[in-house]
Amino acid sequence: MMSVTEMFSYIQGFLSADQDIREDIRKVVQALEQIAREILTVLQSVHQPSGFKEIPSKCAKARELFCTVRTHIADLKTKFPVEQYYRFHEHWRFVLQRLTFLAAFVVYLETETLVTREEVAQILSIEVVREKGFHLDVEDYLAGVLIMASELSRLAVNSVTAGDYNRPLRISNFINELDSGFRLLNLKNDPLRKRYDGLKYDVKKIEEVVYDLSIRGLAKEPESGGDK
Amino acid sequence: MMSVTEMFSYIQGFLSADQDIREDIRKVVQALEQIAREILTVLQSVHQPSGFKEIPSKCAKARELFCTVRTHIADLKTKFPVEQYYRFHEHWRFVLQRLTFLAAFVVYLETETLVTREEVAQILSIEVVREKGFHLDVEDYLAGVLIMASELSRLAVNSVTAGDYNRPLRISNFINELDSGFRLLNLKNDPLRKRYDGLKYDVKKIEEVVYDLSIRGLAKEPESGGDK
Amino acid sequence: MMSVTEMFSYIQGFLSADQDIREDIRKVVQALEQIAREILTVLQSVHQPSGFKEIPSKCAKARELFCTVRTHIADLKTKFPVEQYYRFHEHWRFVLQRLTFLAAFVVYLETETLVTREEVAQILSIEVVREKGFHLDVEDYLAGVLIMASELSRLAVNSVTAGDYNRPLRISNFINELDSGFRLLNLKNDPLRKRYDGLKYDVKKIEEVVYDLSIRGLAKEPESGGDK
Amino acid sequence: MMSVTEMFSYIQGFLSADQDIREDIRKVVQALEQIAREILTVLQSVHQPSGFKEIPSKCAKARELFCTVRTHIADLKTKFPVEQYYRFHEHWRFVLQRLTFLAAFVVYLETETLVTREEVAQILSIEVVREKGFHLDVEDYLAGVLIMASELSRLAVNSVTAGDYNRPLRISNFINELDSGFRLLNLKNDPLRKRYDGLKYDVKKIEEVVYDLSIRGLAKEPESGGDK
Amino acid sequence: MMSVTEMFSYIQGFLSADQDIREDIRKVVQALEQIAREILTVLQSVHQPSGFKEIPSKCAKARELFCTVRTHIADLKTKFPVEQYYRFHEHWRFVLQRLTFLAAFVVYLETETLVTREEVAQILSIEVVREKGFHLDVEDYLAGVLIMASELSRLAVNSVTAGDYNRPLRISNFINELDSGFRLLNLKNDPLRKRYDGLKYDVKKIEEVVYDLSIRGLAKEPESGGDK
Amino acid sequence: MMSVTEMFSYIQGFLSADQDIREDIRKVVQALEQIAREILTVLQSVHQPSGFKEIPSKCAKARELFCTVRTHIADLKTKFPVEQYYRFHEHWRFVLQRLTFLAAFVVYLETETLVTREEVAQILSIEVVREKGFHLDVEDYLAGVLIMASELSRLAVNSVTAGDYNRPLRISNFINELDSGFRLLNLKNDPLRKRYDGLKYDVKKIEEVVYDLSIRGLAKEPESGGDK
Amino acid sequence: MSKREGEGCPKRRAEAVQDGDMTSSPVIAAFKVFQQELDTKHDKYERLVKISRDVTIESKRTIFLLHRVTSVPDVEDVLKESDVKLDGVRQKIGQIAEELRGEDINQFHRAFTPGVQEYVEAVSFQHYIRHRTLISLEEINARLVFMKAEKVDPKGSADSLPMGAQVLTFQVMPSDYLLGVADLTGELMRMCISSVGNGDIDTPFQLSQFLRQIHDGFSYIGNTGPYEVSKKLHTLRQSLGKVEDACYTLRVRGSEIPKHMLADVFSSRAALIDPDEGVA
Amino acid sequence: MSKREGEGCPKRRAEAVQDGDMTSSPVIAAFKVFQQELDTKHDKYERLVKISRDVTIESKRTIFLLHRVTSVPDVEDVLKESDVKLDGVRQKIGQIAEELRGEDINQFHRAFTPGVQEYVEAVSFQHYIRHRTLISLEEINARLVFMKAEKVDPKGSADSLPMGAQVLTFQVMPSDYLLGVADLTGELMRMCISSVGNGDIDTPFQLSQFLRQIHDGFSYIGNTGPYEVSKKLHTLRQSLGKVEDACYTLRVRGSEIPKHMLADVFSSRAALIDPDEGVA
Ligand SMILES: [Mn+2]
Ligand SMILES: [Mn+2]
Repeated sequence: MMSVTEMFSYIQGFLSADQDIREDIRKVVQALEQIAREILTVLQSVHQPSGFKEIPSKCAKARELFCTVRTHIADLKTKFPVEQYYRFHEHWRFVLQRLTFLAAFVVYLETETLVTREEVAQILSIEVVREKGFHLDVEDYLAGVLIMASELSRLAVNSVTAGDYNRPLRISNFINELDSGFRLLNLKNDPLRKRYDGLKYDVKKIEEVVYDLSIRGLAKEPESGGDK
Repeated sequence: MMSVTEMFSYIQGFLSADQDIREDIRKVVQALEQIAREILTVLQSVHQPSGFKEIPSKCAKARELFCTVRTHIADLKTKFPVEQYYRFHEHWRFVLQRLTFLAAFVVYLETETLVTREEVAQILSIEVVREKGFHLDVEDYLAGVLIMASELSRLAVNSVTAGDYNRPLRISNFINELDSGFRLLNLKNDPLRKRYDGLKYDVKKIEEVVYDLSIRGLAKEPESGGDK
Repeated sequence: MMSVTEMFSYIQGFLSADQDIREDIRKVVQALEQIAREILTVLQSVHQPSGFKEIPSKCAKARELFCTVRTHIADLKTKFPVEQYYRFHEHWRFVLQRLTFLAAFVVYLETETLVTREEVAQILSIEVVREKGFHLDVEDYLAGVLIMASELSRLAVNSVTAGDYNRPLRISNFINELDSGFRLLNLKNDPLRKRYDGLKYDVKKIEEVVYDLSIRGLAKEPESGGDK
Repeated sequence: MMSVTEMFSYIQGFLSADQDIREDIRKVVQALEQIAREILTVLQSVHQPSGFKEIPSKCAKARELFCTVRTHIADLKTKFPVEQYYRFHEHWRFVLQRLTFLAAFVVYLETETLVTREEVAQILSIEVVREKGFHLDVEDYLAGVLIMASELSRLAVNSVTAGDYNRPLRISNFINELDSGFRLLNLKNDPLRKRYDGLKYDVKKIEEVVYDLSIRGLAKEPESGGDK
Repeated sequence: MMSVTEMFSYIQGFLSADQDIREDIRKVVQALEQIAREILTVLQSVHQPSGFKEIPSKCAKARELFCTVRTHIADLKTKFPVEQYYRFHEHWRFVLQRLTFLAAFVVYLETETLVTREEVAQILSIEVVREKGFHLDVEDYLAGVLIMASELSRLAVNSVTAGDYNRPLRISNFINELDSGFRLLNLKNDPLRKRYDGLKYDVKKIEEVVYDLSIRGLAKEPESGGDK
Repeated sequence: MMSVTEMFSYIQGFLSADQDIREDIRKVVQALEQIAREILTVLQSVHQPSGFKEIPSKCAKARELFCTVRTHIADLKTKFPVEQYYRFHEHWRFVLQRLTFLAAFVVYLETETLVTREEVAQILSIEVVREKGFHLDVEDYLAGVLIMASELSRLAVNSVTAGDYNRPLRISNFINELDSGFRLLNLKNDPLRKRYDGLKYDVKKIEEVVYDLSIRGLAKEPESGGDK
Repeated sequence: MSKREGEGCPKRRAEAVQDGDMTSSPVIAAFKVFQQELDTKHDKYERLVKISRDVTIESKRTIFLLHRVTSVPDVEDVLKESDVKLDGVRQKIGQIAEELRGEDINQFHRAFTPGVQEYVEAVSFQHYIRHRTLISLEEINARLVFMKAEKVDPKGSADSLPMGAQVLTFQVMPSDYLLGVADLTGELMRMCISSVGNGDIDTPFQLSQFLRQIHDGFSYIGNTGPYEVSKKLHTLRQSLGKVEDACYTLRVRGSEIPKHMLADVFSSRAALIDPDEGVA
Repeated sequence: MSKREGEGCPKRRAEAVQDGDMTSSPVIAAFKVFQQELDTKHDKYERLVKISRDVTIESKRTIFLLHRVTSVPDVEDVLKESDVKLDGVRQKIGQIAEELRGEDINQFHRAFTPGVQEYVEAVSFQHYIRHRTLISLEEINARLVFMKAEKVDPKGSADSLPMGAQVLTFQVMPSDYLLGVADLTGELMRMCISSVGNGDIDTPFQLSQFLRQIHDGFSYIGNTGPYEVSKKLHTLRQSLGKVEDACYTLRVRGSEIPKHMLADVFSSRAALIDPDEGVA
């Protein structure tokens, strides 16, 4: 008779521990979301007419804030056994995608190149390979990149408003390359697939901007081939 | 057996009273919905090409109708004990958000500023602080503001149709400011969060209007650029 | 821009405070749920064949655990302003119904009477009248009583299994009285109504138990038969 | 534009009228539900051991209460144009089935016969034939009869408890007859069909009661065996 | 036993009659749905780039098909007693809304005015006033009009694609008028309310089309602008 | 352009044909249900105290009615291509199970043996093997047998009431053998599985009857082994 | 705690069974047959589910592959690659046909319908890209004719058709065809948006015509089709809306071509206005 | 019907791609890696789903087999047969473990959880029949230790552990254990009803005790467990009710044993009241 009760106490032990871990994780994730919103606010200014010159300083500011991100992530890592990453994945998945987006956006603004998974991992101070520790799942990396793509389509529009007629063409080339990359993937009917469907609209929007510029003779073919 | 019967009779008293209160509230809320629709009809004309000149008169007309709103709200307050606000909150929550939207829209049309919670409370003749009486819950205020944001994106579009190329730029600045404001909030509440997610579509839509004006040389940097 | 930012910072203060309150409430409620489950485990032993003799000791044990309940509820009361009871009602509604059920069950096991709302309030150390403080809503009281009714139909069955042929008759009388009581109510509230519909199955079930005993000559008319 | 507005104002007239009618109907139906519950309480006592002798007086009391029912129904009839019975049918359908059940139960208790639709109509002071006015739909009549069947299976059980070993046999015959009757029907209507499926459980339950009596030698073949 | 059997046989007569009526109605309704789909197919060609010139001929063709509709409806009327309209309402409700939509669409394409309930009734050869016979319920009329509104927003888009830059402006005026009309109504009915909520998306969509035309100087203020 | 339209007409042809077939099938199935109810009414009399002697005549009557069944089934077979049995299976599945039950019940009453699938097929004038034509699916056969099992548990109860103390023991042996048979099967979580779960209750009920008889010394061990 | 009161009753089942010598009972014998029949059916069903999953996955991958046509220089390469993939899928469908040999296909329909629908989607997508027309049910079925798999050894094959007749066919049901085509419209919409993004202007207009036809076709069928079609109709309508919007945008922005570029546009237009546009 | 206005825009993607020599682009190279990573994961997931389905089916069949214990003379035969079946299931679980070697098991949990739950149900049912106790999570896991499958050839095995250490384990998650045990209660209820039907009187009382303990255990866990548990709690409660009703009926009818039979009953009771009843 004892054994059934004992068994359930034993299982209850597991469950409580699990709940505690989740509670801890939730708190850190909340802090991460807060800082992610702050970085976003910093970067949003690039959409302002006046914001274009300030890109370098804004990126520097963002990179500073990523220090805090790293601290929180370091904290997060201590909250659960490393081999159980996917057990709690849902908790940080969303914020990690946001942070990837922010890192990718900073890198794009700085160098107009696609951030690699390695670079994101480095910016967040996490791993690329699961075996090595808290890592960046490839689907989360891709989701973050897709968020950036949609931000870039917005940037293309606002660049024109700010009088920068060259940036949209560079963005167009960049996004086209990204699109070609995504076409290589076999996605399931999951959120990533849905996001990827959105990329087509971003590409379309940018194409329309480029078209608007070109019919007005405002587009100069960027020196594209070289600066990538 | 007597006592159980007595007790249940007594309880039935409670239940009936509650049902009567709810019935009363429902009736006043219906009247409020009716008048809210009327105010909306008045304000809708600002979307008409011809409506732009009439903004002041339409706002005045709307402000008149708010008198009736105040009467109904005064009536509503008498229907239940003031400390039980949250017990019946769901009944008037929706209409209060609509009225906040209408008040915010009127104020925006008049002064192109964001209505404060205090102002809304004053227009509706209710309190800001819960302790003082029937008040405007902060989440309902925010919901009302977000409804207005989406109305403004529509207004930006229709301004252009009406040949007013300046208003969209002013709206764009206003909405960006609003967006930054909301980014300071750590929203949990599900319906509010969802509404807020809609804000970024409004921001984007308005940016595209400004873009359309810019690329055609129709946009002049509004004079308001300085006062930020 | 300053003013909007300031206003939203100020609002964020409100929202955080609200979220903190809810977080605090959730924690206490969780503790209450834990202790409620423990009381339930204690009381469920009355369904064991051997458990009948132990009813007094089990009730005593349960009453001891209610001390902890009171401590937690006292704690709960400190978490929010008392007039905002209905704002946060949903958080503790469920556990309060469970605790009412447990209190009602203890009282029934001890005295075979229906616990009054006053008694429950006293056991939980809360108020009956809303105006006086943290109270037991009448619908929650009724829900708790209905949960007990279904537990009693199970008890009637298991009493027979344990060889106690008298208890089912007493339970039958009690449940019939309860049923009459509920028939005085004009229930609107959907979940409560649904629960009440379950009561007639409990009544029927217990009547069948009494029938089985009667036809085998095992039922003696309980002494309480006279006072109706 | 005028004409559209006029037309819609005109339509609003229609809609308001409809809503008012429904509101009125709802109120009368609520009163009917209240009195139906009262009649039920009166009749419930037949399940009590002591209640068997009181059947005639309880039936008389119920018949008195049916006067009030008739008053309310007379009121109900005035609330809407008679040809629109089916437009508002859903509002009173449920309570009419309950009242049919109560009428059928009274008649059964009095004469142990199946109430006819005509009798129910007379008790409720309504029509049988739709053309003549507010009537009792045949499906509602059948639903009411089925509710009574399940009440009779309960009565069979409680008769035994009360020491009346003869009634179950009579109920058994009655229910079998009813079952045969229903087997003549080709039921399509879903809720009615579902209720009818419940009848076979009632039949079975009553057969088991008769069995229990037989095997213990408590059953005497009722004298009614001949008159079929 | 005889009497119960007889009664149930008699009741079976009622039930069969009802089922036969429903079966008959279902068949006619099916035929109506078929012809409604055919009319729709005819009218949908107006969305084709080439379809705009053919509007008159397509409307003529649709009007021809409405003859068949009238024949079927005439047939439908014979299937049940006219006062029992609401008893069987659910059977034809859906198709009647579709037919109203189609009639409204034809009338709009022909004259760019809102079909009145009288006109729809005439096209379908039914009554407006319930008392006079098989009629068009006001809510069904409104539902049909709302379906058309959404078809018109699609038409506005496709008009532009087909090179007709004037039609969208006329549609915009029409839809705005419709929207004002609906704002006069106090809708309760859930499905209708939901449909109405969709109208604001149609309004917005069409405004954006007009905007796109305006900003490119393609929109000429329609001549109807004056009479508002 | 033509081809898409043609393709859909072609498919529509398929669909219409399919619908017509289903309509035809439904009608025949309705007739089958009617006759099945009649057979059931004939056989129900065996549950009556007086009905036991009439078993042979009732079985004969039922067998006569099976002639009509065969006629209808012959008709059913003409309604669809024989290889598409499972396409329309759902339409007749239910009635075929009922008919199997009735056939099995007749055979049991006549010979107290389990009808074989071959015998049912013969009684219904259909095939056992799918390849040979309209056949009896094994799961439908099993479902029909299970319905009979539950009828037999009822018969065991009523046999006792009728004073036949021997039949329950024979039924018990029969049902036990059936139960052993079913235990050999691996069922999916489907309706058959659910029905089979019901068999356990039938077995239990019969066992209880046998127990009741044996403790009273009323049960004589039937000559079971031999008469099967 | 419970009295053992059961001794009064006849006997335990276990004993009863022993007595009755159940193993030789005709009932038991019959149920052993049923057991085998049911297990065989369930096993077949399960095998079909698994093949169907494979068909689904490979068809989906083919669709992804086909979407590359809007971005690669050589469309033919992609089409050829998709041919290879679809051949693989057809082989799997051949396995389904094999399982269904001699069966009533409707009995196992639920097991393989998801896979078949996805195959219809993939193959009709490929067909559209190649021919700009809607593949017909016949055309689909024509490619689902399989030569007998090699496993039938000489010994067993005597009872089947004499020689060379080792042909197996799979017939897609009209409902599966419809459902597959309904899903196709989603892929066409995606292709349309991609085309706009890639500066391809003809494809969106062609696609909008084609989608409109399919939409009208489904409207024509209405609710007479299988239930699942009605559910997909909403998505179909949304896809059509997106495609129509895209064409609208192209038209509206096209209206702004400055005067000096118009000459160019019309001349290049003329050159492209003819060949296989009978489709659209 | 549509003007070809696209010539003004930069160029078609296809050309752009050619220019940019996409094939050597680092972006494309990276995405080729992603493609492989994703496909590998999806393929593994799909294989796990299929094995899980097999595990489910075989576990269900084992449960059906085990239900025969209430009706056959020799329980041991059935148990032995179920051992063989469960060994087969365990081999399948070994395949799952093989697939999960070096992976984060949580990543693929959804793929195999239905099968594992059903296995827990089957193995705990067998354990109850044999020992009248609840199998523990440890006991379950202890039997899910596998020696390395033979496919690793000498050549490849160098990089793994030196020798004899080719051990692979599978750890059932506590939530899967709980969900399996929740389902077990349904089978126990069926067994209880069957036992009554077969005249076995002890088993129902034992089962009711056991089920009550499990029920109390689940009540104790309450809503702290996984969401699916709460859903199953209702069924569990119903099963307990059925078992309690059955015991009630046994008791009530037992109360009627005529005086002259009582002696018998008590003597036979005494003989059966002792051995391994420590369980109940
Ligand atoms: Mn697809
Ligand atoms: Mn199970």
